[in-house]
Amino acid sequence: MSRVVRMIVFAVGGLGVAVLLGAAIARMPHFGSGHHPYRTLAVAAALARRAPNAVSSVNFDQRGFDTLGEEMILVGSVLGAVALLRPAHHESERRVPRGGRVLPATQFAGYALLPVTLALGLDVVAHGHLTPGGGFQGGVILATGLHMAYVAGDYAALRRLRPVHWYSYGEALGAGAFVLLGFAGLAAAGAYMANVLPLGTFRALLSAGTVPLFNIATGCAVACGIVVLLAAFLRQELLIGEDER
Amino acid sequence: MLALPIVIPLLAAAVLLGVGRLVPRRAGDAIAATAAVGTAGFAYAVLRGTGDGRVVAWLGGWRPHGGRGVGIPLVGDQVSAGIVLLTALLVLAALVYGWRYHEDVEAHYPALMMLFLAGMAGFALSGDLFDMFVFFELMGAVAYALTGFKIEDPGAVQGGLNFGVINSLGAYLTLVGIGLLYARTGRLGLAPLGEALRGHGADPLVLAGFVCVVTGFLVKAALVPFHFWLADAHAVAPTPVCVLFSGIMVELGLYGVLRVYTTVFGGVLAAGDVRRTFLVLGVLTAAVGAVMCVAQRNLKRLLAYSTIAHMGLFVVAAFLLTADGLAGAVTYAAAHAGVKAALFLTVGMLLNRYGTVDEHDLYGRARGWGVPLLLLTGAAALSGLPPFGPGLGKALSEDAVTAAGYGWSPVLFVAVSALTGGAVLRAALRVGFGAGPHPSHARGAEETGGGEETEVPLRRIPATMAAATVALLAGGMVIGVVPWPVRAETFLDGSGYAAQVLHGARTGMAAHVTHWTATGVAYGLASSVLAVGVALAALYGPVLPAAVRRSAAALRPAFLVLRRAHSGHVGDYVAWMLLGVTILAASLVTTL
Amino acid sequence: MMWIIALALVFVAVGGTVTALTTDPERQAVTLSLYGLLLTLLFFVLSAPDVALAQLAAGTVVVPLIVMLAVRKIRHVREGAEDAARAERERDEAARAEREVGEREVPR
Amino acid sequence: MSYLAYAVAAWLFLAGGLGIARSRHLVQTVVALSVAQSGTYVLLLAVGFQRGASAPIFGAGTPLKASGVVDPVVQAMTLTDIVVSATVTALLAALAIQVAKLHGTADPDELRSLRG
Repeated sequence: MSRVVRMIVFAVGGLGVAVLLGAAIARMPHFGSGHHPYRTLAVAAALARRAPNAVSSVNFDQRGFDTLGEEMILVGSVLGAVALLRPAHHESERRVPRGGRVLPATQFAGYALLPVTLALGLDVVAHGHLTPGGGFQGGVILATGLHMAYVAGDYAALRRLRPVHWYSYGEALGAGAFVLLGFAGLAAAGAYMANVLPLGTFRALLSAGTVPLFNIATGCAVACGIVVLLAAFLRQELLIGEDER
Repeated sequence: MLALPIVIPLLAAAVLLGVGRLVPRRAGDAIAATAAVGTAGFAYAVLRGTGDGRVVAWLGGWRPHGGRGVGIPLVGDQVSAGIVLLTALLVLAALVYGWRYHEDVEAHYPALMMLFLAGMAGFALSGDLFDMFVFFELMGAVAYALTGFKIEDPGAVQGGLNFGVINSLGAYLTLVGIGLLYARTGRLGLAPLGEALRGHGADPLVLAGFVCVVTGFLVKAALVPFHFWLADAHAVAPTPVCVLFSGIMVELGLYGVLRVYTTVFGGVLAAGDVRRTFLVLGVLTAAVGAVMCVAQRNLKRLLAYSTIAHMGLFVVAAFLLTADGLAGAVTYAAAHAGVKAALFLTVGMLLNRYGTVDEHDLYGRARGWGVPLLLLTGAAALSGLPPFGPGLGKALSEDAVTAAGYGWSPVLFVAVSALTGGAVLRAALRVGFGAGPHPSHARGAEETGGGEETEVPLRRIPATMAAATVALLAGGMVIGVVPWPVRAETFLDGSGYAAQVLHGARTGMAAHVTHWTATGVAYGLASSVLAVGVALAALYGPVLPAAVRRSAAALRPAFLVLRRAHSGHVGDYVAWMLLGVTILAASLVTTL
Repeated sequence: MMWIIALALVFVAVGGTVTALTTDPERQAVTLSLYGLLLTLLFFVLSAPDVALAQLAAGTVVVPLIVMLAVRKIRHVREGAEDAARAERERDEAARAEREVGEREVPR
Repeated sequence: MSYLAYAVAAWLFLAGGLGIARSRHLVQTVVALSVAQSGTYVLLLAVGFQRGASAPIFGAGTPLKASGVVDPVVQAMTLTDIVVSATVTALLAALAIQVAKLHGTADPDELRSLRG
């Protein structure tokens, strides 16, 4: 279709969808109303499992299977992106480029922030069942922290910090641990992902049953997965080029 | 127990990710194949356990109390457990076929296949709308990567991207629908949603919820006008992946629509209106698919359009929303999976042996017995010849549609079977026997040829490839010969589903045993004879009477417009999708 | 409190529109990152700190970084393709020039 | 105000679709897709919001009462959605890179390998 025809078809379709959604929105409960039946049940269940962060309880306990699927989407996408960005036959890797000119202040900030972000990431993972955050958020922060070395302008240092193989093992370990923790529930309580640990005291680090363990497994898989993902893109951008023909 | 067919492949994927770099490639393939066998075994156990009803398992042990709960149920009935079994077997066949495939060093490919299997199994078994969305996305994300896996083929990466964009956008519309329904009811489970909506009457919000939720699934099911991505993706994906796409993934989209309609919307949106809407969509899909199928010379694209045409037939039969119709559609789809998968694998052998899937380039080159015989058998089965399974499914569907008062049904089913079977037959005769004059390359220069990246160059066909192909074809045959009880009524019984999931009340219903009828056999023979006619007309076109040729020429402009619409442009596909949503909503306004 | 939410919603609507309709690929990463920040603010005022944190980490840092790397790679690829095309043109022209010289020389 | 949040969500979805339809660069297509998805985040969180309620995290001092917090379920769903968005965007960006490499262009109007 030409651009004009496409825009006409889009305009008709978009208008129809807008009318449909508009008509539906007019029948929605008012924004900010107090009618939330699932909320009432989910919060009660979270408190019964002694998990102060109800979102974590939903994510890793009540609806943990969604999160299993979500982690596997991450694993699959990372795997897919790495497979797609592999060097083709007529491509080869260039040598690691020397770190270009980077302002000393930027360099310092990059190195100084590296330990700070790593500590923050670990904290966010470990306290996921108590405070905002959890495996995914902490994992992404950890992976980002590692790339502070790249901000500091030193791709070679980043490569040393980041033997990509080990991170893909870490990703496999995290994902595998998540699946196996679910099996523990099946073996002990007859339901996949059932809680098998004591609940502990409310607001303690070791509480809420298996939620912290699932958090850690997720954090491991996400942190390593994002590192592998970014590595594939960085390698593609910095190192891979066409062979001279 | 119900979770095992989903988590076993996930565990295998994690293991492959961990050890893929350390062990030889054969070991990676063996791990994946073992997991596929294990999944098939557990799926079979679940299938046996369903009996005449369903089995329910609550993940994490979060059982509902008094019909309300926070957990996610897995629900197996004959259809969903059967889908998982079929998927696992197709994955196994794909892995066996690809035993000496891909110079892939880090076991990416088998790991992706395992995630794909888990995604499809999770989608089929889940009894929760949001959980279905998550596994739908898992299935999608892996499928985009698999489509573009041959990164040196320009078509492959573009097909993968088109597929990814349009499917993701559809899935987000599904999520919008989930959000709308959640705003109304505060529930996510299929059964609780159905209970909350039942008896309250339809309003624009419920209608929008239905249209949005099913749009994502319809994109996957490749119904016109949501179908454009399918030929792009099928034509370029690695052959074993095509087996899964055509054999089960597309059909899963239809499964999703049916499951959601019967469990959630059955009590609100009147069956008559839904049936009428989907009958029109189905007939349109069948017609577009059949016409485009005949016009292809890229054999993978030809098979892809034949899948679209057959999807149209499945929709027509299934959306009668009667037990007869659904039983016909289920039989048809299961048998089609085996036959179409075998045809894709056969074309894959041609690709690997001769480096092309262009019918014209392959003219007269695959002499001998193996490949031509497989193509001929596949063509016969596809055209509905008794006693092959597709013929039985077609006969059951025809009978059901006719019995529901649509007397035109045999015309549609016979025509589509004849056209798609005839197209494959034409290709078989050209490729295997050099029939007809040598096709010229001048005509239809605009269409996609077969210049595809060879997957693995072969001197001869390995036994594993042939074995996988023959096994699939035999499977398609068995379905047509062995009488089989289809528990269609259990599937359609939305209130029984809710009663069992929420209150543990087990219900069972009578089965519909498949059988041949005299009219079914007659129509099957008729469509096969017509398929031969179609193939001969295509091969020896110039000898046809002048009147026929003139009328064919008169239709050509319309056909060119249709072909031009299949532009390979993702922006076009998005525009068509939104138009499709509008049409769907407009035609269902009568339910309000 | 509600007016802050309304304001954040309007910002998000504008930011999303700008991001979706930005045609210059070089600016894509920046607008996407800013849009991620606006979404983070919205989630925060909607009492969703978990989601805000996830959006901050993923939507304003990782995804824009990937987008930036993709845009740069594609620019290099296109420059490479254009260079190759130019080189080919120049080679052709040089060859034609040589041929013409040769043709002029032959009759002698 | 009652419908503003929902309207913004619907608008973002359509704006993303428009971005894809008029895109001149495949990376822009991918980014527009993620804008369309961000509409679903806004919709879900808006559905779960309650005026005056606090975040569903019971720190010291928060009364342990369900009616005082916003819906944690939609937040969990949105989290999943964000992960899906980030990873699918990365995957599609990888595909876009390969398309540009093989076709020498990233303009969807100039890609001609899949016709008919």
